[in-house]
Amino acid sequence: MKIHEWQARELFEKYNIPVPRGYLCRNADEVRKAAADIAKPVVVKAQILVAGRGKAGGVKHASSPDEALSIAQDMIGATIKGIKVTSVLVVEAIKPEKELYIGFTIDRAMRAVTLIASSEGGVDLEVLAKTEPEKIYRKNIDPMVGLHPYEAREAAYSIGLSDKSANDFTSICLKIFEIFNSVDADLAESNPLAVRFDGSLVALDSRITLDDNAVFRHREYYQVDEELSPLEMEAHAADLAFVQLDGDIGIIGNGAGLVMATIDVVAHFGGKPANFLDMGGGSSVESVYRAVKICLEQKSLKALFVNILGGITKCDDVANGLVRALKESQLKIPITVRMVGTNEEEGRKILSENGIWYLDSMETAAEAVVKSAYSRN
Amino acid sequence: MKIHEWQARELFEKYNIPVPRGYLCRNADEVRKAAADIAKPVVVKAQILVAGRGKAGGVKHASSPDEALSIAQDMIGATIKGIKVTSVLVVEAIKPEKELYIGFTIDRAMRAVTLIASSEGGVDLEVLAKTEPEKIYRKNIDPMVGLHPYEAREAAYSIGLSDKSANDFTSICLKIFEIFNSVDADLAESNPLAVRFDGSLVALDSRITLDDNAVFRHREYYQVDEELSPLEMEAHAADLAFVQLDGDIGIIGNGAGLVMATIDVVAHFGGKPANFLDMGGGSSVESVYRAVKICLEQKSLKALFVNILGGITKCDDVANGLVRALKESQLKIPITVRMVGTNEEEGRKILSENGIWYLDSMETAAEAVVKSAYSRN
Amino acid sequence: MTILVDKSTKVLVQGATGREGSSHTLAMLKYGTNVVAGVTPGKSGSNIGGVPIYNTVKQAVSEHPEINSSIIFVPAPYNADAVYEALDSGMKLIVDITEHVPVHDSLEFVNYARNKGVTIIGPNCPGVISPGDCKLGIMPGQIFSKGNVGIVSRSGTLTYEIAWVLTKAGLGQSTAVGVGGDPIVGRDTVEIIEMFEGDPETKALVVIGEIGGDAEERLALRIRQVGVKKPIVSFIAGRQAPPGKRMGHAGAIISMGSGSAGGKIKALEASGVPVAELPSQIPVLISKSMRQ
Amino acid sequence: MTILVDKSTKVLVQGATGREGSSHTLAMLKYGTNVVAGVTPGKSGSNIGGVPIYNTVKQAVSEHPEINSSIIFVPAPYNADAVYEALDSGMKLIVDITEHVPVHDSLEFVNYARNKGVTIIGPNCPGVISPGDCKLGIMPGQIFSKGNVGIVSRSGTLTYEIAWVLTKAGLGQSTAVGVGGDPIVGRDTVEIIEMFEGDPETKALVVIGEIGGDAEERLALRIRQVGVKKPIVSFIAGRQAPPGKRMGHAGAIISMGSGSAGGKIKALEASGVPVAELPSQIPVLISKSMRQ
Repeated sequence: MKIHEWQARELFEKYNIPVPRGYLCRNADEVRKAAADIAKPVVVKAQILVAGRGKAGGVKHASSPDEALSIAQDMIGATIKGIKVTSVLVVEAIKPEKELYIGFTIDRAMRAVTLIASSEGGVDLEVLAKTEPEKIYRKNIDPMVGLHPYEAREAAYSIGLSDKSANDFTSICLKIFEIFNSVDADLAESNPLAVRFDGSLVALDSRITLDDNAVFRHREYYQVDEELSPLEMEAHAADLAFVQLDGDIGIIGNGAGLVMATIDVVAHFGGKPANFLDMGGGSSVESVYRAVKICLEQKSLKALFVNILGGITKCDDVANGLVRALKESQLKIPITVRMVGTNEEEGRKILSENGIWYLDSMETAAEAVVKSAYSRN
Repeated sequence: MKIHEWQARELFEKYNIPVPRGYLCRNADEVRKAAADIAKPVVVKAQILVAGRGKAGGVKHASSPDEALSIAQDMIGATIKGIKVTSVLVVEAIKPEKELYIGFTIDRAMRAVTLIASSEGGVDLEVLAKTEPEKIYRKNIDPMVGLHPYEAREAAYSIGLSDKSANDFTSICLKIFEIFNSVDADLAESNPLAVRFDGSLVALDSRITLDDNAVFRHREYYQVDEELSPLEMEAHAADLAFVQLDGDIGIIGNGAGLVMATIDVVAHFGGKPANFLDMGGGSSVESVYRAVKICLEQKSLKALFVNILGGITKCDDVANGLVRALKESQLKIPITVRMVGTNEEEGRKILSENGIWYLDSMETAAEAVVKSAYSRN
Repeated sequence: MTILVDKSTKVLVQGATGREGSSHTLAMLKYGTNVVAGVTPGKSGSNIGGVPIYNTVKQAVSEHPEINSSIIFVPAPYNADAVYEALDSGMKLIVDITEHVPVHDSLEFVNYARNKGVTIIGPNCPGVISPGDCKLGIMPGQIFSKGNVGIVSRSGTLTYEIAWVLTKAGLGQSTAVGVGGDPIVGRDTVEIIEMFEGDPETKALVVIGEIGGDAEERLALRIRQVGVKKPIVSFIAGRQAPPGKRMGHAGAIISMGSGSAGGKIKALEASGVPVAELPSQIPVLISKSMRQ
Repeated sequence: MTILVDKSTKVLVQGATGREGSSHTLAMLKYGTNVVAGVTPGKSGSNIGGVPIYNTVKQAVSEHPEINSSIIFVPAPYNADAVYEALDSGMKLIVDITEHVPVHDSLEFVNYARNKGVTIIGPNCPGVISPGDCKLGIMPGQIFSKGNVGIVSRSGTLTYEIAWVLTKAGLGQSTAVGVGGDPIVGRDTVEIIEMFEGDPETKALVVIGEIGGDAEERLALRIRQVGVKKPIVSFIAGRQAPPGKRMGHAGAIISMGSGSAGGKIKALEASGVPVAELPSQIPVLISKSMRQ
């Protein structure tokens, strides 16, 4: 889960990591006052949870409070990359001598936290990793032990720092690691981390994403993902894994891998899947009901495919949920159900009694659903 | 380093461990007000850093604010076990259904933190350990990993708790462990930890001692050891390890083991050592000077023995410090110096030039100092 | 022989009295799994289908010292504690079924387990089954059949799908392992393949992958570097998945242009591993690869 | 052969440019110890008596891969970090001289080291010397002489005292180990005795104990239970120490009636270990015990 730059910045401040002077503002007048108070050139940064905001006009320099005001008037309320800007961060513009990168992420294969540092900050690290990988310093940190000061120091010397810069880097590195752990982050970085004229360091940007599974420990940061469609938000609120796609065949299944495969198989037979909807394991009648309701809210759906392989999930629960949802929604498109596994017979009995057609094989069912979707047109 | 019960109690409160309602009071009037506010029978507890305060009259029950006032009038300002009472803790008197023990300490041999729990609280654990060791539950906790909730739960069930008491115990146990680590404690305990009528637990007492070596991380708890003599306090302020004994021969040396052995050897030859004074390794001229000055402040000293085996300590530094201190103090008692090791020759030269007698062997020197002390009478 | 579980597996169920825990305790018993005891704090003295319940793992293990494996159904906020309780009680194998375990928790206990030499499967996994011998998981047992194909999968239901296809084609399984759909798992695809390589019962392998991470790419690299002793075929889910979107599993996301199904398929095929487009093609590919 | 250190010991000095660090680097060099490099952050490029200084242990080890041991003079607040830096850089032996190290720090790094199989001596110790071969410590080298008596001690200067008595009596030492005066040390008296038992060079042992803890009692128990292969004599400091008072060392305190010199002497004597009342008696006791 992404959190806003201003929230990450607040965490940096709480841990005494130097950041440029700045204020979070919700209207243009506040921006003018903030710029006047800072009394130096400022940067106005749109607080939206999306990458590439700079290139899309979400980050602008102002040399006077009036200029900041005018930028803010344009920016606040505007839509950048599909997201409405409701607040901006106004910070002192700092001209760095040099820009560094520092960040922590998780290495899946090594089961470790990775410290990443580079003498080349302010650029896209993914690009740098491809063009000049030797400029990126990586060190895996044992999560049982944590980051030792010596490891932060090694990183500092390895990217060519010395004296005050090396000491500042070491200290900032340790603090970002503390933040990384304290909020259950899966990414915490500063890019760029600027070196100033006197060798001191200041974090010009701060970016943190939290582990979705740990949000229950950090409710204060809970954030609706602004990039989600309204329907995706509704599905997430109902605890369903739901992703909208471009097609017209609704897909519901139990288990992420199975639903992904269902989509692939439907596409293989020439269908265009409209969505990914995983009800998860152990779905109740209620969750099946909600899944179908949400899936059917998609406009221009031409067919619905429900693919159930019961393990934890019980086929009779699914059947009951399906029956209830279909009755309420007065379904006008063809539905194909594939249902095998736990309580298969009970489930099929319920479907039969309610006149719902079912199949045994996923592939046969996928072919059938594609046919049913497009032959009606 | 011991900290006061009220400080430990504050830590317990900060970590949401239930404690009886209570106030720290510095005069009798405050005590009356506190008791009136609590509006129940109270206990008045002298805040002194010494064991056995209860039996010495430092803990008294009062059934009314007036009784509390009168107890406080007697207690505050009085001297208990040699220590003047300047404050008392006034807490609600709780009649427990049962008293438990919970504590954490350090197991030297196992290099672990030990969780100790017992269904028999409110008694001296050392005594219980001898009479009914089977009533004490011990579990070593890996300091690299910390205490898991399951370990606290195991302890709770092992001492016969169930339901709400088991849950409360688990939670309190985890919190005391957190405190133990957060303040670098070498002991943190609640004795008794009371079980109330409804099965809930409340910490009737709280006791914490901090690791002396970690006090630099917890300056806010820094506490003068009230059991020290004025001279011991002065020595500690000068960073000297100094313990007063009952005898009349002053002992100074470098290294704790050597000074202990020196005392033993002096006693072996019939001398009565007046003190333990370890200047530590790497003593400077200045620290030797201060050591001698403090040692000579002891009244009725009959002789002084300086035993130096130079490793880090340089004999010439010691000699220079000695000369300076002896000159200033116009020494009136015999001094015996034993000095070998690093820069031995330079040191001896300085001693010779200043007319100070020295020997090679610790045992010869010890015999000599004993003779010098008692033959003068 | 099979890998991870067999007839000698003596099972403890942690979180045995919860909804999932109790129903799968019964299902495992029914399958013939040697479920010896269960644990739920505060429920000592009760039982699930005759399986005695204890307050702590320590208590269970002291009453039943034959226990060597544990399966965990303890909700995410308390899951790590349950894993440590198992890890510190002498288990050789721990199957962690629970989903939504915070990644910082699993990072720590997975490292702790590796230092201790204990095998964790999961979290967020369907478990392990050696058909006919032992089911230590939540998979529907009737779908699997005894045989010589080893399955390793990052998915649950997709594993059942493919096992079903294999079973219908007469290709039984030695062991099927669902490694789990989280970014951090106790044993990953490559490590399970290494176990299968040492198992004489297993003659061919099916790798069921999905988008996200680089487990499949690392497997492909390993095959190129040191080879693999047994024929492998694969199925990768998520060919149609859009980048940047988490597809159900915490680990199933194409981020920064890496972890796509296309990339994985390319890597595997470059290492000589045929990748099926449809589950039904897998039996054919296996038969073909075993003939070579 | 000796224990812990010998001519193959290649030494790194951490905290090499500080007052103690630099003077003991020179003293060790003078003694003939193979001091290869030193570390002080920010001082890379300088040298102490010709020994090159680096910013990090990693840098030192990559320039001098022969380094296998480290001696640490880093002040208490930063000491743990220096120990971990050494532990993670492939050292086999770490001698931690620093005093006043917080016990929670040493608890952690000592456990970490044990899991890693690395030997830590200290903290708050004088180090280790195998006379004539290697001095990895702060003891005055001239007091020691090569021979067959192994010394293990919880004290610094008292060790020198007894080594001096032995040397004057013509009894040289194989290795002398100061385990450290803190409550938590990397290797304790019992463990060092076990090392000496396996060392053919060592023919007799001197155990120098003091009040506090139960290292001597545990040694006595071990001797009663499994015996000891070599004659042991002992000296225990603190017969006159009052209870409840910390005698200089963090670990030297008689608390709750345990850890007194009397108790230790009784335990050792009950196990057949003669305990000297005066240091000068030790050579006599050794000669006697070796004759038996």
